[in-house]
Amino acid sequence: MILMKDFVNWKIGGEAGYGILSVGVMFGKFCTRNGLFAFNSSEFPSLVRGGHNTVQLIVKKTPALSQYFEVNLLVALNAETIEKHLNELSSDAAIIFDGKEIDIKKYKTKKSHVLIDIPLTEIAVRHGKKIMRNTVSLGASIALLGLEFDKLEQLIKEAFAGKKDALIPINIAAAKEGFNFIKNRNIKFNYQLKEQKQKNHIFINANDAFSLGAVKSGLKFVAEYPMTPSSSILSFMAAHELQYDIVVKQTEDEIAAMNMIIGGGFAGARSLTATSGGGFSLMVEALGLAGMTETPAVVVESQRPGPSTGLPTMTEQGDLMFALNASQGEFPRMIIAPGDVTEAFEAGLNSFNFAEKYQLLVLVLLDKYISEGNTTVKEFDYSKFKINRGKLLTKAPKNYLRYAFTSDGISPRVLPGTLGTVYKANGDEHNEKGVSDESEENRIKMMNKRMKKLDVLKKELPEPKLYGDKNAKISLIAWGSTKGIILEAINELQKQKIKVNFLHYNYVFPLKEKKLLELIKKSKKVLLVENNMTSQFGKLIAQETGILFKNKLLKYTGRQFYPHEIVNAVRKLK
Amino acid sequence: MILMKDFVNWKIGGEAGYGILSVGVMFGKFCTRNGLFAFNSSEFPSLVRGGHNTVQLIVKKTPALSQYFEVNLLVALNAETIEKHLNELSSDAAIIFDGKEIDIKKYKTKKSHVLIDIPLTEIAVRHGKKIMRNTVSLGASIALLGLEFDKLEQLIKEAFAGKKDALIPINIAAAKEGFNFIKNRNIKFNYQLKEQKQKNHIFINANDAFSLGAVKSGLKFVAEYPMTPSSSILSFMAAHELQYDIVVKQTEDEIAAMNMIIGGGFAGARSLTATSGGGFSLMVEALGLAGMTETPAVVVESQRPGPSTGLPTMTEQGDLMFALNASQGEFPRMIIAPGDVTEAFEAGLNSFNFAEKYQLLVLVLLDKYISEGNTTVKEFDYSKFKINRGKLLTKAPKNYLRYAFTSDGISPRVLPGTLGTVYKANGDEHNEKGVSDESEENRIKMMNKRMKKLDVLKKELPEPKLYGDKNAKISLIAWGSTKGIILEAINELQKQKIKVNFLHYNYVFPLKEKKLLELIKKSKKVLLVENNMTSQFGKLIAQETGILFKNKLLKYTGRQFYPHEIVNAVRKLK
Amino acid sequence: MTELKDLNTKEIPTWCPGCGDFMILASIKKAVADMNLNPSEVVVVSGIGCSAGLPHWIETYGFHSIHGRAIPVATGIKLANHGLTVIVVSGDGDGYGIGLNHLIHAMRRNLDITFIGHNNQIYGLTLGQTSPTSTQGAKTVSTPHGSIETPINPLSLGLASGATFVARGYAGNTTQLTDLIVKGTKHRGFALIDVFQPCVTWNKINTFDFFKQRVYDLNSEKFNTSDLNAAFSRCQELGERIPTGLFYQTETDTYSDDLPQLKEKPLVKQNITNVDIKSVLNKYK
Amino acid sequence: MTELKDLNTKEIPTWCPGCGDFMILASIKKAVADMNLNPSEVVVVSGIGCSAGLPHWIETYGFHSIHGRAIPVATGIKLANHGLTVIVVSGDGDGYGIGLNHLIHAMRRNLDITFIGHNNQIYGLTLGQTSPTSTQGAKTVSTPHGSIETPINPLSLGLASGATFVARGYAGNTTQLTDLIVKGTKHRGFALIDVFQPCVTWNKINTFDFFKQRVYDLNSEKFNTSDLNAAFSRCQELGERIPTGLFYQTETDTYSDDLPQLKEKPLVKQNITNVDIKSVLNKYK
Ligand SMILES: Cc1ncc(C[n+]2csc(CCOP(=O)(O)OP(=O)(O)O)c2C)c(N)n1
Ligand SMILES: Cc1ncc(C[n+]2csc(CCOP(=O)(O)OP(=O)(O)O)c2C)c(N)n1
Ligand code: SF4
Ligand code: SF4
Ligand SMILES: [Mg+2]
Ligand SMILES: [Mg+2]
Repeated sequence: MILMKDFVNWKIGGEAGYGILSVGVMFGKFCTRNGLFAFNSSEFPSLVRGGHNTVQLIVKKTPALSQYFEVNLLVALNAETIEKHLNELSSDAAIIFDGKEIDIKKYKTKKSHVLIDIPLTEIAVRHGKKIMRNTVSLGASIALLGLEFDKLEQLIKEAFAGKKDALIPINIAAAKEGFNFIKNRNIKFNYQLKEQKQKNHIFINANDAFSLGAVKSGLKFVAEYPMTPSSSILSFMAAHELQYDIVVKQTEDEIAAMNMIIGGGFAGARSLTATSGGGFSLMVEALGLAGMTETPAVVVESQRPGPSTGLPTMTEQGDLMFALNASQGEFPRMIIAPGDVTEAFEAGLNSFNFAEKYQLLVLVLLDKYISEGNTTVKEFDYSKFKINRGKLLTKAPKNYLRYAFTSDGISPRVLPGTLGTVYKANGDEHNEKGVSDESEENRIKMMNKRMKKLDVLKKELPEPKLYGDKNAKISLIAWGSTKGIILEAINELQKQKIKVNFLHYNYVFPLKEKKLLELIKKSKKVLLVENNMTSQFGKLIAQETGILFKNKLLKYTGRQFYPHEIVNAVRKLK
Repeated sequence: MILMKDFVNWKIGGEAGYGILSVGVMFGKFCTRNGLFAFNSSEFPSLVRGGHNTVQLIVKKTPALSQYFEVNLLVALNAETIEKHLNELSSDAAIIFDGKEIDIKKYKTKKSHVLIDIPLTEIAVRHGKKIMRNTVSLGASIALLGLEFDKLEQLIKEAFAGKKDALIPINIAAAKEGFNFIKNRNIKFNYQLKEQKQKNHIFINANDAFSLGAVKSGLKFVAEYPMTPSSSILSFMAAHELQYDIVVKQTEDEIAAMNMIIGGGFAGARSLTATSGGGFSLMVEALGLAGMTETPAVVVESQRPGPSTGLPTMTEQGDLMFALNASQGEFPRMIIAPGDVTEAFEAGLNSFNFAEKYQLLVLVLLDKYISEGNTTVKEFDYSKFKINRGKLLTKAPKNYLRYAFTSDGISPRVLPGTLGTVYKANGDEHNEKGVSDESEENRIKMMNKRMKKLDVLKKELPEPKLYGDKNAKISLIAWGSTKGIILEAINELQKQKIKVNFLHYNYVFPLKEKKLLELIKKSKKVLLVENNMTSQFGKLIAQETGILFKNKLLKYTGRQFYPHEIVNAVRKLK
Repeated sequence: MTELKDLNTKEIPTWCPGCGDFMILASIKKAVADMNLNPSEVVVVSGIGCSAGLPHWIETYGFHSIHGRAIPVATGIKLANHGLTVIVVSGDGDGYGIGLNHLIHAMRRNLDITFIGHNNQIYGLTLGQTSPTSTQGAKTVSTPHGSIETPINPLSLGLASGATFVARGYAGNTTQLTDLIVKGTKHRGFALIDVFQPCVTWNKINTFDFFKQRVYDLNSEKFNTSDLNAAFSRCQELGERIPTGLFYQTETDTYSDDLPQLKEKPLVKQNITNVDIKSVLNKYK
Repeated sequence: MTELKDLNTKEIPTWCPGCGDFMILASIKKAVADMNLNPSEVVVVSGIGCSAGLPHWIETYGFHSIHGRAIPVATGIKLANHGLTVIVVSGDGDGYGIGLNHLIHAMRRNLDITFIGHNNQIYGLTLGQTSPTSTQGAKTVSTPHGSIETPINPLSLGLASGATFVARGYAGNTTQLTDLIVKGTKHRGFALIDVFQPCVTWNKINTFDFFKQRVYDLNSEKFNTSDLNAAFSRCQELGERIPTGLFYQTETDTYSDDLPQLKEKPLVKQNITNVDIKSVLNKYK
């Protein structure tokens, strides 16, 4: 008896310029509208066209939290796709390909594989252009998976509405032909999806989620220099600049971007820049200026594998220690590393509150995997969100001192333009007035004042979240984007009757260590999981607690983990 | 009975532009030629003229390893000097001042103080210019201390020889008059110095010592942008560029400087840049380029207190964690933090060997305190020094691969211009040939190859040096420039019959931990001493060993420790 | 009425006695008073250098930033609140060396900012190294055998970069300088004002005497300040006679003019509570 | 004899089909072959961008560095070994955006380096953002409502910065371009060669067609390439007719010429064993 499966891991491969990324997103949206959960991830080299590109989409009835290794439905737009990914196929997987272009016999497919030869190119060209093969194969895919066509038609309409209206009918026709091609044949495929009830979900990636949160929280100024994988924040903002009256400035470099948002923050506009490691390197000096002048600033750093240009379109969690220690001298900063798109939205929402309340630098660490990995999630809830600008005064008190010593280290702030007073923001060590002061007494007080803010902030922050079985004897520790992968792994382990729990850090610095210490005491085995080579979060924990991890699962191939890698590592622990 | 003392802590204070720094160096040289040991330190605000400047010089028969707090002879060129430093005076200290300008009665001097009213200005102006007060007071000082005049005459001749010949006789006359002024009065002063036998000592600071070492080791190219307290490396090199055929390039910024030395190192010239924290911030991106292309490069970072511009003319050990983690991604680097001028010379000598042998980035962390603190030391011994360029080939083997995988991670290198082959240096992840390669297999191998070099290097490095009583139950741990201060403190503690030992790290990263672990096991009390707020070396140790220090002595006033602060902290430990 | 004395600070400048920076400070104060600007609506932004201390000594808002970055900081301020008058003071190392890229891009953006370049042809604060504008052959602590580079000409770079107001002042002529600062500040768009500023401590070539013998007022003759090519040709005149004054001015939209986001009010005055993201969120459904 | 085929690499360019970069690569190869340079004595240095991939596809030494920093890397190489021929390839973002400061300072230094600016008026590799040379009004992913900045004019900046060789090529005319690269490389000093390079993927304004209709060869008329002011005025001609060719050339000492340290041999050829530091050490006694 064949067990029908109510999920699928779909993968499409071909050259860049084949419209692979866009079809992946469209499929994900399609699934979302069908009440299903989708998660997509992509892999492509650093080229504008050509090279080998793939997009993967896992679709399920329950929340899809990460990429999966085993592929169930492969759409091969070129032969390379089959060559490279044959080994990833489940034994009952299907391959959609164009027999006129790919000689399938050359590859060691299994008998159990479902080989579906469709004249993708012929259909695409007949309706329009070769690039439309992606639409044809999408139509075929949904038919194979047992889903209805109507929502796809609607999506195509929306995708091309406006400037590209002419593309609508031909794409619908092409998709429909792909759809019918399958429907007309009675193909047995083990993976069958069904429309589900839950609606009102969205399909979104962390860059867009963060951006939306930031807009909601009153962002007014964005200065950014493009850099993969952060660039879509720039284009998101540019696309919405008039709708929300945000000034979006593409700068001459990242030095300018960072210094501009310091100017913007000083003047009182909620200001943002976003970049990746290379650009962040150029912002380093200005980070200290924000620290010294206590100017609120929010910086997104979406990580990609270094050193240097490294693997510019791949993913890594390799910049934590860098972000933590960037810039000369010592000053407080906050680091948030959202684990999924919802936490990314919340980071967008809350970063500016933190930055203004504590008058400090907030660094948001994303990485390519979540910056570009779209996920189906519940619509974001921001009903309780309130703007908190901290000690921002609209009038200057008498004898106003911008850097007044206070018990919490936070000094009331007025903005330039406020009448009746003036003050200086100053990158040199300064007194309460902002005037340069080199005395030992003032130095200590000012250092203590600035650092004090970190203690206060730490108290306000929530402890990291514990997932899984509280009493499990195996604990996983991780931060940022590995969250969903580990959660999926825990599900799998549960099926295998292995109890684990998982402590995930979204707020990374200042480090809340209470729950961690408790957990480590209780657990028999602890596994640290990081997508880097030198276990950077492990180092941070060691600094703060003295704990060294015996067991570490580290991956530094430029790719994120798959859940099965976590599962295997945990099984080996036992 | 009055105990005569065979040392002195001399201090001169006045406004910038009063020739205070130069007279301090002249006095130090003078003492050195007298077979004595001197150590000088200075404190001045970030101004070109004006402000309150001081220079201190401790002179002893035995090696003078650090600044001291208690002042025995104060030369006050203005009233502020007395006001600010009265509290530092020993009860039997002398004050040299000009009664026509300073009303000494306004200050609470002690009866036991020796007040010496000399018409400094009148004498100076009579012989030349007011600025020559410094020379007059120097003449007076040496007379008071019981030293002979002749060596000073010689020094004045040398100082002005060449372009400023005319200044020689008038300065000698002025100094002589200051000298005679004291000689002609029978002033009792407890601090009396005597010429000693040992000769052939030099009086030098760490910037110059490093520079000399670098020149000796075949430095050919310097690209630097001026920044206090590293700028004197630039001027040293510029002054000697023709003598040693070194190309010295003042660049448009530090980004250019760092990238230029990468070009220079790639082409085969031993290349150097030097900066302080702010400039280092701008080099961050290029550090990773050096790492990824495995280009030898040596960077001096002379620390000053941050964040941002901070206290630009003061001192701090605040950039260790920054240096350790600067730039995106993960790659090997080496950090040396010389503890004194001799170690600075050795760093200059050896950095280029390390950089070329391991084809990596060598960071040398100095700070203002030693960069500008001149010390009397034995002439440097470089008799055993040999240039080691590592696996540098003059001819390309057949099928040459620049980034060939090897057991030690180091690939044989040919320079551009070598006939019969070509290759690419590449900041993208690349294969053995240097060509961009994004595969997982290559990525892991290349990351492992590069990191492997760190293991090999670590084996070659010496363990940190242990000073003091091996079996003491109290141990001090420190790195870099606190060395001499702690050694002086140990001497003092010994006198007080308190046994301590001291583990000093000159080679800071990769961290050698064997001796540290042994020591910590043996000692009852361990004190970590750092000139920063957040115990950065403590963090590094925690990362590598899990050890957290219960006892830390941290100073972050922008000034270095005095030995008595260490002594007090140790006594409190007991 | 803003009076000169309203602009005095408690702190006094720490420049060397006789430094040209004093005259530039005086001219800026005079200009601010002459224009009757409210000191609380003026922000003076600087980088690092002797010149960069200036914001401390004028009683307006100030931002003493980092080396070479005064312009991007000022740009952020101006974009966030274009109601403020934003003046950048910078040195020749700060503005024409490490920060030159920002200057050039600021000029082509034509944001309404006044840039005053304290051009002493030396690195003052770091004790006398060569600068991008140092004369060829200048012996400095970093070029003891003489500088071998062609100096930067800030004016010709300004003209080449699309600056809409290009002028040169001289610290020794505060009347002219004040006038240029007033004109530049009133100019709608970016004003580049390069100022010869003798450094009495380190620069023994380009002294007050040096300039006194050479400078003349370009605008005292019939010079057409709307002719770009003439201005370019004229600003190369750097020998025995050196022109000062306004070289070029043209009117065009400022950067802020072109931003519909700023039509109604400055960013900082906009209401940020209750931003409605519903419609955008719906696009992800 | 260096032949064209000697310069082919095993790897093939990954540019989009039809990209102007192919023609620039072909022209550089042709120029290297025409000058009969030994490929092992040539270093091609790039930053980051589509254009920056070029060193991978010419069989010489190469350095693929970081965004905007090709010039300082090349400067280090040239100073360390001025026997090498050093060619920099750069994009309009790389060279005229983030790296512009280095370019300007390199020009005034007049080091003997050839700079080839792949000017596609767009950020290619990062998928189509505006660039410093984008036409005003250009709609890009980062300026969906049209760019509002005056574009950079690399030639006028070159002339204002003291460049000694200023030229403009067009990827569609490889004969002229090859000739300019040969001339620029033979020129003793810094050669700025800006090249119109249509990006067929992102730039729908400045296409091959666009240029075909507009470009003409300045040197086919009697243009005086030693007249700085004429060159400045001419390079503003960017409307219906756009001049290409050599705009300006002048001979002066190169940076290396002025360094006595390099008279005998390049730094890398000098003996570094047995450096005698005794005499300097003695000064500290
Ligand atoms: C990134 C960085 N590099 C170097 C310095 C050191 N520094 C301080 S001022 C200065 C140059 C000053 O020259 P200039 O800009 O001409 O100003 P001036 O002092 O002559 O007015 C330098 C290099 C610094 N503060 N920051
Ligand atoms: C410091 C830094 N910032 C940003 C990037 C991302 N980036 C890569 S190429 C590029 C711009 C490419 O444009 P251009 O220089 O015009 O080259 P083209 O691709 O058009 O040839 C950018 C911004 C980077 N690699 N490094
Ligand atoms: S060093 Fe020169 S520029 Fe600086 S304050 Fe003194 S005179 Fe003025
Ligand atoms: S994106 Fe443009 S510049 Fe880049 S390779 Fe494609 S056509 Fe060429
Ligand atoms: Mg200057
Ligand atoms: Mg481009």
